[in-house]
This record gives sequence, structure tokens and C-alpha cells, in this order.
Amino acid sequence: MADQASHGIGGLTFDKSKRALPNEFNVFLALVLIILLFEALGQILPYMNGQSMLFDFNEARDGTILNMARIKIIILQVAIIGIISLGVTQVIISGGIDLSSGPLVGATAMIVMSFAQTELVNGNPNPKAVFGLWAMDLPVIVPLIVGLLFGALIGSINGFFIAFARIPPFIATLGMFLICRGISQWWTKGQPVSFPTPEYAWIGTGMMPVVWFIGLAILLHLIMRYTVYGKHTYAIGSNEEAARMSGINVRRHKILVYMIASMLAAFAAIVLSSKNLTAQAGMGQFYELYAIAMAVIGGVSLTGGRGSIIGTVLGAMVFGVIQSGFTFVKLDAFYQLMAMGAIIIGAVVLDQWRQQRAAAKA
Amino acid sequence: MADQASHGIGGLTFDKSKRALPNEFNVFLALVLIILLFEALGQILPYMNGQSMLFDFNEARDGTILNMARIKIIILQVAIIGIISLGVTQVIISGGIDLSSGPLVGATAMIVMSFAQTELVNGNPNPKAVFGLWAMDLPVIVPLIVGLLFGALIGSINGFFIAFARIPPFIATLGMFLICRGISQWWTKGQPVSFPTPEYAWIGTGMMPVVWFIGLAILLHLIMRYTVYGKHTYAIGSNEEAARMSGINVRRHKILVYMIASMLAAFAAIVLSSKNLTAQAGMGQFYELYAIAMAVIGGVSLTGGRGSIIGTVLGAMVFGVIQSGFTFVKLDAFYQLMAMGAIIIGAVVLDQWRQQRAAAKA
Amino acid sequence: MASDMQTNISGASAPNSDAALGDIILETRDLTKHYGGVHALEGANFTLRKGEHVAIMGDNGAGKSTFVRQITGVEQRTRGEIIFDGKPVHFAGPLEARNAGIETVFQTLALADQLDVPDNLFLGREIIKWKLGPFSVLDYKAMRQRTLDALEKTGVKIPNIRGTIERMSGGQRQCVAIARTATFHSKLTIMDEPTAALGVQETAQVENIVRTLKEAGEPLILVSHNMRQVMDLVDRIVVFRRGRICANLKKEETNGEDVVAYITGAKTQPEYEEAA
Amino acid sequence: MASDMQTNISGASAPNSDAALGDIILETRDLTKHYGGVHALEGANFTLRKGEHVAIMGDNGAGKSTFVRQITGVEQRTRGEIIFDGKPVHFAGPLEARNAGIETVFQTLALADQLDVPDNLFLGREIIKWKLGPFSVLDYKAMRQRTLDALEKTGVKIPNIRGTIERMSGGQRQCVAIARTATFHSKLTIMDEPTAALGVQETAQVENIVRTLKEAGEPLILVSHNMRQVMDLVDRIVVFRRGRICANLKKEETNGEDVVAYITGAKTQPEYEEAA
Amino acid sequence: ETIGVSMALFDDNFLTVLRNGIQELAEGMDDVEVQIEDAQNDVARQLDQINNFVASGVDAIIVNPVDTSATEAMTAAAEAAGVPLVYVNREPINVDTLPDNQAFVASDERESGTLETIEICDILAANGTDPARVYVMMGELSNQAAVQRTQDIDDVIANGQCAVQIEEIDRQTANWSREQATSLMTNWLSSGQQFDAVIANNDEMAIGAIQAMKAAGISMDDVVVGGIDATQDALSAMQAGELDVTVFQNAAGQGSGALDAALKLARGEEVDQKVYIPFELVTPANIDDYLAKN
Ligand SMILES: Nc1ncnc2c1ncn2[C@@H]1O[C@H](COP(=O)(O)OP(=O)(O)OP(=O)(O)O)[C@@H](O)[C@H]1O
Ligand SMILES: Nc1ncnc2c1ncn2[C@@H]1O[C@H](COP(=O)(O)OP(=O)(O)OP(=O)(O)O)[C@@H](O)[C@H]1O
Ligand SMILES: OC[C@H]1O[C@@H](O)[C@H](O)[C@@H](O)[C@H]1O
Ligand SMILES: [Mg+2]
Ligand SMILES: [Mg+2]
Repeated sequence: MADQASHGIGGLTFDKSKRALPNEFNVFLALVLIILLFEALGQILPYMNGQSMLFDFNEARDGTILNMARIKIIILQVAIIGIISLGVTQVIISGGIDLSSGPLVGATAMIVMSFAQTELVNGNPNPKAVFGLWAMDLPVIVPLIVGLLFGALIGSINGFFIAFARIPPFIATLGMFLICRGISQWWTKGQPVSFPTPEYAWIGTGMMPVVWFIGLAILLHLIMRYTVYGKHTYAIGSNEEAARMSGINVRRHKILVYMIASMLAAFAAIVLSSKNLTAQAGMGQFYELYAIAMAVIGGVSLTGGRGSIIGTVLGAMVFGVIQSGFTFVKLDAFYQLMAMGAIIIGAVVLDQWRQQRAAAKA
Repeated sequence: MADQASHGIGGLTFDKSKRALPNEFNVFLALVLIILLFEALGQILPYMNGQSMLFDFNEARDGTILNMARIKIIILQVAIIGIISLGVTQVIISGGIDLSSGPLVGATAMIVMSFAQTELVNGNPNPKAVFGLWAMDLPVIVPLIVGLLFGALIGSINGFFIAFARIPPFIATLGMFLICRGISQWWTKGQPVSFPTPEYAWIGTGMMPVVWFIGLAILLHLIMRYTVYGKHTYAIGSNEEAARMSGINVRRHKILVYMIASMLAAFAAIVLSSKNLTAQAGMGQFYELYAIAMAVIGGVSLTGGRGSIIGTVLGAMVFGVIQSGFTFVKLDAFYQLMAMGAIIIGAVVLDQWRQQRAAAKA
Repeated sequence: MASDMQTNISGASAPNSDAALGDIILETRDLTKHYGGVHALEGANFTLRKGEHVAIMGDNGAGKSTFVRQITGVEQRTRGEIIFDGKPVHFAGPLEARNAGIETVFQTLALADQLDVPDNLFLGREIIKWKLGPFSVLDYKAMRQRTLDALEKTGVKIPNIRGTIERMSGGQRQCVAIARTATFHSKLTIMDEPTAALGVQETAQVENIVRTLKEAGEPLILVSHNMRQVMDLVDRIVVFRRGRICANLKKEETNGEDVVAYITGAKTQPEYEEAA
Repeated sequence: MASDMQTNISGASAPNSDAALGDIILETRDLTKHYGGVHALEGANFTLRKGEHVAIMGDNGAGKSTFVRQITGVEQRTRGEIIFDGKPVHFAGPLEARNAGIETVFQTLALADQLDVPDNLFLGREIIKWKLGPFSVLDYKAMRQRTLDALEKTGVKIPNIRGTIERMSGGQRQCVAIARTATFHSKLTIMDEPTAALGVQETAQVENIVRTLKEAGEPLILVSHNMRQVMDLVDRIVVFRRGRICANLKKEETNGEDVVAYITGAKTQPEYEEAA
Repeated sequence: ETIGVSMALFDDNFLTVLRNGIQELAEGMDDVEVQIEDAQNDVARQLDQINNFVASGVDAIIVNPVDTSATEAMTAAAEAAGVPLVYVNREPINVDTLPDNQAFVASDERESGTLETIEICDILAANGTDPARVYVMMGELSNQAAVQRTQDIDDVIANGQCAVQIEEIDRQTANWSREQATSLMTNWLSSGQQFDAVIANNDEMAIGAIQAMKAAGISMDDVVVGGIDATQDALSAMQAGELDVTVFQNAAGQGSGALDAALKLARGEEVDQKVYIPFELVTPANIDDYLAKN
């Protein structure tokens, strides 16, 4: 018989060795399975000529047997939505949802880019100038601060309506969804804003988006696990009434949660517009859905109280691998959509199935 | 002191006269307020020259003092999403959500329309023919059945994953969202499908969409209020575990709920493609969000167990009035989006505020 | 360990070989439930005869509700057998258990918060006016009337039964759950701490309901911490400790102090010693 | 009606004019709560002195928990005054009540299901390692240790306190809620049916906790249906019936049967007659 | 006069130029007021907007159709109410049966993809790259411009209009978007395949591909990249020697033509019922003619 618990008082036999694996393990497993699937397709499909997705044996292009180009793009292409997803994760853990993040990306990009423009393009005046000369070649800190403040503003409005007016988060952020889309189209009446300063362009250059994503993920992970903020977020999502009765200032906390989420989305907009060297009103379309999906695939429960940043990062990786995998096996766009849908469902089916088996067998 | 309750045993004083007004009343109030707002704007705004939105005093164009053209379009433009919203309402009451309804509209429209095409267009062979002659000029019942069966299939797949594999509805239907978008693009590789038979064209002609909407709304209302199906839907949304422990076959019921929702969305697709005389892969974009918003504005609670079909119908009317009102006051499209967002939030704020006041004062 | 268990079966059944009681209605063999590392229920051998009323007692967390959940199919057991009404059963869910004839008041009550009292009372077996499959039409009036009758029996006072359950007091909720069980005939009734939240009068009424069941010859499993109640109502007391059965006592052969000694672990019946 | 109430105030306070007890810590005047048409609490005049332990008894649905919810700011009253520690108070929520020094075990327990035991115990007042505003760093080790100590006092057995609350048995949950209240000092403790789900041993332990409070001179309001417990523990019993106070009894001047007569409505104290 | 305008989509770069053209033109006229609505790519919403315009009593309607095969219902709605209607930018399916008070001003998408592809073929031939390996980036698949422009590529090759032999490695959609095109191109690059050209359905995607290639250190002299629209960003990329081909679509011409026709119809004057505004090929050779145009 197993040894007694170290964290328990009296009572039943408690076999510590039989504790269930963390949920994140399921996501990791899904990730590995999907990679193996694509590797297998690379071997099986006749037109693929036995190519490998992640490995690169023949020519050691980058001095490793890994296909570094592929590995980089896998992370790079999800880094920006990943940053949004970090904020969405804590919103969902708190029992809410944020649909406004996608349109917020568009609106923030438009606004921020107008303060990040350079005066001369190929020697000519910037053809896309939004403001006069006063707004040209400003120090990079200006657009950064403008963007984060705008995010904080939108987030606190979301939070205010949810916390004080008790609007369901789905509706409050759906309203904000429309408002932000309106703002982004209104800002320049639909004209794209392009040609940023080199300093601004640096923010999203090369692998920088990945650096931001990983850095912010670590920060958020620490906050959610080890601070009062994290604990209260979980508590509110678990049982809001109990949290209130236990003396948590639920309203103030919720505003903070939505504010942080929107600031992360605003920062994602900065990285995105910098990476693309342009801002357009339609930017960020569907990002809110993908950000939510990454979190949920990563094990965050939409009923609140459950989930982790590590899970979300793994969930983002699942998306990256799928997207690269599709291009790798040259799947047609129609089938890509269908396969993406099936894989999203499949990843969560796997998670549920393992959890249930673990609960039943133990 | 008020008289004793007729439905109670012993106990406290129960003052029946003080019972709160039904929730639907709030939505109705919001509707009236919004109409008054637009009428006021018509009087106040200088460029409006004192026009009225709903009335037409000067010239009795249709023999009534009402602007019948406006009143018709108000209902007509929400009838189709309204039909979807009826199905979404019962899904939300059951504690779920359906994000797949919009893309399902696109996919169904494409498929159905391929079986509703006419052979000759202005004497020439149908330029958009999908199949051969065998699929031309089929009786209208064929596309109808194909559409409803397709809806039932998609709905039961949704239901299956939600009920048996315990996938969160948000994810299962998000996966189906992508799958349906894939299907609609794949069906004709993006080509629109046009030129239906006159019988098919009749389904969505003139005010027919409104007839379908009202008819289906009455049917769904009766089902939700007076049948076992309705009761169990509320019970599952209220406390799924309790419903299960009380011996409701929760899984079977959920499949039914999602099946009905998808069949209604499929029917909406039929009406929509008939009304527009064409089917296009992008059809139905954002319908899922609007359908959900109509329900929630109508008082359906996203946490399940609460809401009604009457509320949803009123919620749909709110949308119709807003959309027509915007054109009436010649609001710019950007501001329309912002105002729509604000009004969605405002309508729910009003609802919450009245509920709280009612609870506090009583 | 499983072999140890086998020898206990006869022991556990021993005190029941009472001529006045009928055939065995429920038997569990080596019934076990682990939650991850937590061994909540371990090798429970239990027998209940037709017409017999048995109490289950034990500390908090001793495994009583876990035992109830395994029998009623709310959860799937880790190991062991359940024989109900002569046949081994594997209920996939509470619906199957109820269809087989087991009515249960769960400790968590299992009420739908947003529905009113009659809705909850008839949840899953509504009275129907016209049969139309899932779209059968409800007979609200009949359900309301029968609800008033059923609640009357529990002695609870509810000012307005059309109010939603979320607005009911703790005791009112519990009475609704009890009334639900008492309204329908069954082969076996299980009540998990049914009077925990009840007032003095209501408790007396519910105890009357239990006596009525006894007179009607319907068997009952009653989980309770209330010694007076147990001593008043049942024929036999089974004591759980740390997930295992540690005593099986005829009411006439024991008393409150004795039972407490078993609950606290001061005593263990010899036939259960190895296991505990 | 309000004027009737005024006359009762002195009556209600009368039995407390005990020299051994301190100043008034809590007083309610004409405290009333209506839920829509339901008059759950009507004109309650109640006084509690420092060091005094008072029980609230009454039928299910009599308004006891409603009374508790008004005092602790969980809900906003329809009418009436609450004077706590000498000052009229209007708590906007339970946080304010707690900050003012009222610790409460609610009937619904108010636990966060997905958090573990220490998290729940310290919810809203976590032990901090580094102070950084909302991002202050938690001291998990200290909280775990203090949780074990606090639970020990309630006598409950919990195999693994790092398991989430949703996995705890009914009694284990209740003990966590009680341990939470007992861990922090307060000016007034309110317990709404704290031992309803508890076993024999655990009930005894919780009663010990209450006795410790009495010795420390901390005042207590205990809502309970358990006559033995009430008679054992408190100084005074206030009986609620149909939303109104109908009796205010010194323990020494009453007995179980007498109290039951008040609960059932067989008797009403003269000073409450008009109201009831 | 009041003219109601229903645009297919506000988020679209090219359509924005067109829309702003109409707006500015109208602001410059006395007594002409335009009200522009966004159909958000939704056919049904567009039909509703037309009905709303009718209810508000506008004098004429301009429609930039979401779906050119849904125009019959729109034509019918306007005709029933007796309100003149002009289609702009996209050719309606019922172009040959329009009633008298309706017209259209559009470009023929068969030209755009054809001009682009032939020019790319010519550059490849001039570089001596034969056979040439190409990637194709498509716009949103439910959008007819994307479908037609992709079809144009196939037609050019099938009709033997291409100067070199084309080997298509892969064709994928990047939904008109620069961001998605960047990711798609990077994914293609990671497979390590040799390629000579990228044919994109619009400039935004072409720029995305260029950014990805630059990030991977590929010299833009070695790859031929083509787009469509001649946007400012694209022209600037062409000046920088990165983009090789684009096609000018005359937004101002389409916008003014449509407004003009609408006003005439409203006043009961005669108009040409079909006006085609041609696409024009833009290369570094003639770029200066277009710098100030879109
Ligand atoms: N889902 C679960 N996961 C993990 N442990 C569980 C779970 N359910 C119950 N337990 C544990 O199993 C043990 C037995 O719980 P059970 O609910 O059966 O106790 P009980 O005897 O009914 O107690 P009470 O008298 O307090 O109701 C407890 O220690 C509890 O923490
Ligand atoms: N939110 C509410 N809305 C309507 N009625 C309510 C609400 N909350 C409580 N009530 C009613 O008020 C009355 C008093 O409830 P309360 O919870 O105070 O009773 P209690 O004395 O605590 O009973 P118990 O002993 O069963 O816990 C009950 O009839 C109950 O149905
Ligand atoms: O509909 C969207 C498309 O419209 C085209 O006219 C334009 O050239 C493309 O760049 C794209 O924006
Ligand atoms: Mg239990
Ligand atoms: Mg109570």
C-alpha cells in the first residue's frame, strides 16, 4: 500500500503516486500526435517524396538536422495571436470572454501607426501620411504609449460594463467588437497607414514577435501562479458569488482582468503593424476566435476557474504546427479549413477522453 | 396586507400583486425607447427636415399614415437571422452556444441551390449550372429536403461531440464553423450558384421570410413553453448534473437541441438563397454572432436556463429598428458600427438595471 | 486483498438472516472506488433485504456518499459487483438506476435552480396531456396540484411554489428533493442525509415518511449523522470508516455509545478487522 | 406598522440586561426584506451584546438566513436599521462587513469549487511573501501549514488538502468554511447551520470551537435546528416564525419543549403578538 | 439629390479608394448628398440596404455588388420602387437585361489577371528562366475577383499566351492579406523548394511575400513578383526594386463614372448602360504615370 499523504490530515488512504498527470500533458500529447501525423503523411503521400516536416537530413542547411526555417515559422506565425491569447486566457479563467480583441487589434494598429510614420519614403513625402509633419519621425515610445493607453481604455470600458453594469461579457465585448471596427474604419476613412520609422519597424522584425510572446508568456505564467492577482482570477471564475462573499473586490478585479487583456491585444497590434509595416482597418479579423480557440485547446475551461498559461502556449503551438503542416503537405485551402476544424475538435476530444479515462481508472 | 398566495403552502406573507414584470417587458421597453430616439432625431437634426421614421403624414402613399415600406423592411431584414436566432435561443437556454450557424448558412445555401437550379436562363443554358441536366428543374421539395437533412446532419454531429465526447459547445461549433466554411468554398470551388426555379424563388419572395419567421417563432414558443422538450431544455441549462441525476437523458436531448438549431439555420439558408436568387460561399458571415446577440438582447442568459422565444423575437426587432433607423438618419457607416455596439450594450444595461431595481425595491 | 474480502461476505450478511425480511434486494461485493490517489471506498460488501431499513453512518469523508454514487450509477466504480433485485447491474447513469427502481435523495439534492418547484418535482417524468414523443404537452395543472400534496407531507412551508428553486431556503430545497422521491413508487429508496437542513417539525414529518415506507415494506438506505433518528427509524446500522465498512450492527444489539465507538475507531468488529 | 415595532425594541432587549455582558455590539431596528411579493423578513428588532452567544431558531423558510444576509451586506435590505459596534452601518457587500469585523459561515458555504483547501481558507486575505499591490506574491507554504492547523481544530479528516473543493464530501466542505472563520479574529461571528452536514465527532469539535469563542468573550450568532446543541452552547434563543421574530428566550428560563412551541406557533411571546 | 451607395466591403483597400472617390466628388457638388453603407460582404445585407434606401426615398442608388450573381434580386427591388440604380466595379450577371433606368460602370476582371500573368511570363522569358517554377497566392476564395484572377492565370497558360513553360509548385489562399501572405510565403520557403516567381491576386499579398523573402535573405532580383491594384505601398515597393508587376485599376474613373450615371438617371437623362473602364499594366517603365493616381 502506498505511503500516506504529506498534505492531508487523517482519513483515507491517499496514494500520491497515482495522482493524475497535469492537464497540460494532454495538450502536449496532442501536439506530438499532430506532428507525427504530418511526418507520416510526408512519408506516405506519393507526391511528397518522403520529405520530413521538422527534419532536414540531406543537406545540413543550418548546421542542424532540424529544419530550423520551419520550426521558426511555426512559432512566428502564432506569436502575435499568441500574445492576445495570453490575455484571453486570464479573461476566460475569470469566467468571462473577450470577443473584442480582434477588432481592437485593427483599431489600435490604425491609431498607433499614425504616430509611427516616417517623413520620407524613397525620398518622397510619405504618401500615406495621416497627420502633418508634427507627427512624423516621433520617438518610438510615443506610439507605444498611445497604443497601450488605448488598450487600457478599451479594456477598462469592457470591464466597467461587465463588473458594474453586470452585462454578460459576451455582449459587452461584442458591443466593443463593433465599436472598435467602427473606430478602425473611421480613423482614416478606410485608408491603410503605412511606412513606419525604422525604430518602430524593429519591434516586429524577424523573430522579435516570438521574443515578445515568450517573454510575456513567462510573465503571465508567474502572475497567474504565484500572485494574489492570479489566485483571485481563478477564484472569481470558479465561483463568483463565493469570491464576493469571501471578501474579494470582484468588480475592481474584473476591470483589471479586462484591462490587462486589452493591453496585451493592443501590444499585439503594435507588433503586428510593425511586422507588416502597415496598418489596415480589417486587420485582426477572426483573431478573437483563434485566441479563444488556442486557450481552450490548451485546456482553459470556458466555464471558468480552470486552465493555465502553459496550456495556452501549447495550444498556440498546436495551431502553428497545423498551419505549417498544411502548407507542408500542400493541402488545398478548402480542405485546410475543414481539417483545421476537425483538428480543433479532435484535440479537445483527446483531452476529454484522457481526462475521463484518468478519472475512471486512476 | 395583500392576500395570500394561491400557489403556496403555509409560510410567509406572499403579496402576488408585487410580482416582477416579465423580462420580456424590458426588451419591449428598449425597443420603444430606440424608436422614440430615432423619431426625436428626425425632428431635431437640421438636415432631416422633421421627417418621421415610422409615420408618413404628408402623402398617404399606402393609404395609411404609417410608412409601410419602412415597417416592412424593419421586419424583413431581420427575419432570416431571426429564424437562426430561434434555434440559437434554445441552444443557449440549454447552456450551450452555436457558432456554426453562420457558416452553415453558407454551406447549406451552396448545396441546396445546386438542386434548385433551372435549366434555361433567358433561353440559354444556365451559366452557373453545378450538376448536369438531371439536377435541373427538380421539384422544390428536393432542395428543401436536401437542405434540412444537411442541417440535421451537421447539428447532430455538433450534438454528438458536445453530448458524448463532452467537447465544450464553443469549441465543437467553432470546429464546425471552419468545416462548414471549408465545405461552402469547396462545393463549387468558390463559384456562386444562381438561377433557381420559380417555385424555389417563391420561398423567399416578398414578405415570405417574415411569414416563415413568425410561423416558426410561434411554433418554437409553444414547444419551449408547453412541452417536455422545452422543460428539459431549461432543466439542462439550469443544472446539467441535476438534470442527469433526475433521470433526463441529457445526451439524447442535447443532440436534439443542436439538430433543431442547425435545421433552422439550414432553413434560413434556403429562405436566404431564395430571396437573393443566388448562393455564395461567403453567405451568412457573422450571422452566428448576430443571432446570439438577438437572443441575448431578448433576455436569454448565456449561462443557460433563462430566456424565451418572445424575448428573442423582440431582440430581433431591436436590430431591425436600429438598422433602418441608421439609414433613416443617414448615419455614416463607421458611426453605424459604433452606435450599433453602443446600443447592444445599452439595451442590456437597461435590462440589468431594471432587473436590479425591481429586485432591490420590490 | 480481494481474497480477504471474499471471506467477509458471509459475515456481512450474517445479521440479516432474519426470517421476517424478504429476499435480498441489493448486494455489493468488493465495491471499490478510487479517485486518483484517494481510496474513497474500498472493498465494500453490503446486503439489504426487501422491507429492511438500514442506516449508514460514519465520519465526514468516510465514503458514505461515494457508496451511494456507485450504486446509483452517478459514477462508475473502480472495481466490484452490484447485484440488484437478483441481477448483476452496471448502471451507465442515474436514469438507468431509476428505471430499475431505485429512488434517491442525493446529498447535493440535484435540483435545477432556474425551474420552479413542480418542474423540479417532476423533472424527467412529467405528467403529460398529449403524447407526442419529446414534444409531448405538459399538464401543468396536475403537476402543480400533486406538488402541493407531496410537499404537505414533508411539512415544509413554501409561500409560492412557482418561485424558482434558487430562491428557496436550504430546508425548502431539501424538502423538494425529498418530496420528489416520496412521490414515486420504487423498489429501493436511498436518502443521503435527508434531514440535515431541516427544522424540528420538518424533520419529524420526513421521519414519518420513512415510517410509511417501512409499513409499506419498501426497503431503505438512510445515510445520517443523527443518532437519535437512526435509532428511531432503522433495523440495522452499517458503519463506514476511512472508506471501509467497519461494523454491521442490529439495532436491538447496539446503542448510541457503541455506534460512536465504531465511528471513531475505538472499536472494530472482528470480521472487518483485517480490512481496516 | 413601523410604530408597533418601535415599542418592541425595549422588549426585545429586555432579557439581555445582564450585568455580565458588555455593550451592545449589534442591533437591528425594524429590519425588513421583501423578495418581490415574498416578505421574507419583517420588522426584526434584535440586540446582541459583546460576549453574548445567541441562537436563532425557526422553521425552514422562517427567514433566518435572510436575516444573516442583511446583516452581512450580501443583500440590501428593504427597510430598517443596522447598528454595529455603535455606528449605523450600510455594508455594500460582504467585504465591507468583514472589514468591519464580522466573520460569517454562510449556509451556502461560499467556497470556490476549483480551488484547493488552503486557497479557499485564505481567499481574500492571502498570506503574502512580497507586497506588490495586486501582484503580491503568495506564501503557499505558510498558508498550507496554517490550513492544517485550522482544520485539525474542526476534527475533520481530509486525505489531501491540495485536492480541489469540488472533490470534498459535504462535511469536509463545511469544515473548510468553519475553519476559515475560526482562523481570523473578529468582533462578531455568525454561523448559519454550521454543523448540518457534520458527523458526530466533527460536530463535537466545532462545538468546542464555539466554546473557545465564548471563553474569549467573542459574541456569536448561531443559526441551528439542533435543540441539544443550542441548549448546550448559547445564552439566549431568538425564534423566527414566518419572517418575524416571535420569541426572545433566556436559556435558563426555557427548555426544548418550550422552544418548539414557539417555533411551531403554539406559543408567541406577548410582546411579539401584534406583529405575528 | 440624395444618392444611396452600398459598398461590398469597407475594409477593402481598393474599394476604399473607390468609395472615397465618390464621397469627395459628391462633396464638391451642390445639392448632391451621398449616403454610403457597408454591406460587410453580405449579399443579404446589401439587398436590405437597397430596400432601406427605397424606404428613405433616395433619388438613385449605386451598388458595388458583394456577389455579382445576386444582382437580379437587387435590380428587381429597385425597379419595383422606380428608383434608378447603377452597379459599380463588378459586372452584374444580368448586365444584358438591365431595365432602362439602370446601368453599370465596371472593370473586367478577365483583364487584370491576364495582364499580370503575361507580363510576368515575359520577364521570366527575358531572364531566360524556362521552364519557370511559380507559387500562386489567391485572394479570398468566396470572392469572384480572386476566382477570376486565378482563372486568368490558368487561361493564359492554356491559351499559350505565356512566353515560358510554367510549373506551378503550389497555390494557396492568403485571403487578400499581407499578414497571411507573409506566413504562407515563409512556410513555402521552409520547404526549401527552388522557385522563380510569385503570382499574387493583389498587391497586399505580393508585398507580404516580398517581406517574407527579404526576411529570409532572398535577393529580390532573383524572383519575379506580381500583384494587382497599384496601391501606394505597391508602387513604393516597385520603386525599391522589389515588386516587378502590378495592374492599375482606375478607382477614380469607376467612382466618378458611377456617380455621374446615377445623377443623370435621377434627373431622367440618357446614359450609356454599359461602361467598361479598362485595367492598365504598371511596370517600372511607366510607374511615374501612376504615382499620384490611387
Ligand atoms: N471526485 C472526487 N475526487 C477526489 N476525491 C473525492 C471525490 N469525491 C469524493 N472524494 C473523497 O472521497 C472521500 C469520501 O467522500 P464521501 O463524499 O463519500 O464522504 P461522506 O462519507 O459522504 O462524507 P460526508 O458525511 O461529509 O458527506 C472524501 O475524502 C472525499 O474528499
Ligand atoms: N432571492 C429570493 N427570492 C425570493 N424569495 C426568497 C429569496 N431568498 C429567500 N427567499 C424566501 O424567503 C424565505 C426565507 O428564506 P431563508 O433562506 O431566510 O429561510 P431560513 O429561515 O434560513 O430557512 P432554512 O432553515 O431552510 O435555511 C423563504 O420562503 C424563501 O423561499
Ligand atoms: O474584394 C476584394 C478585392 O477587390 C479587388 O477589387 C481588389 O483588387 C483586391 O485587392 C481585393 O481587395
Ligand atoms: Mg456525504
Ligand atoms: Mg437558512
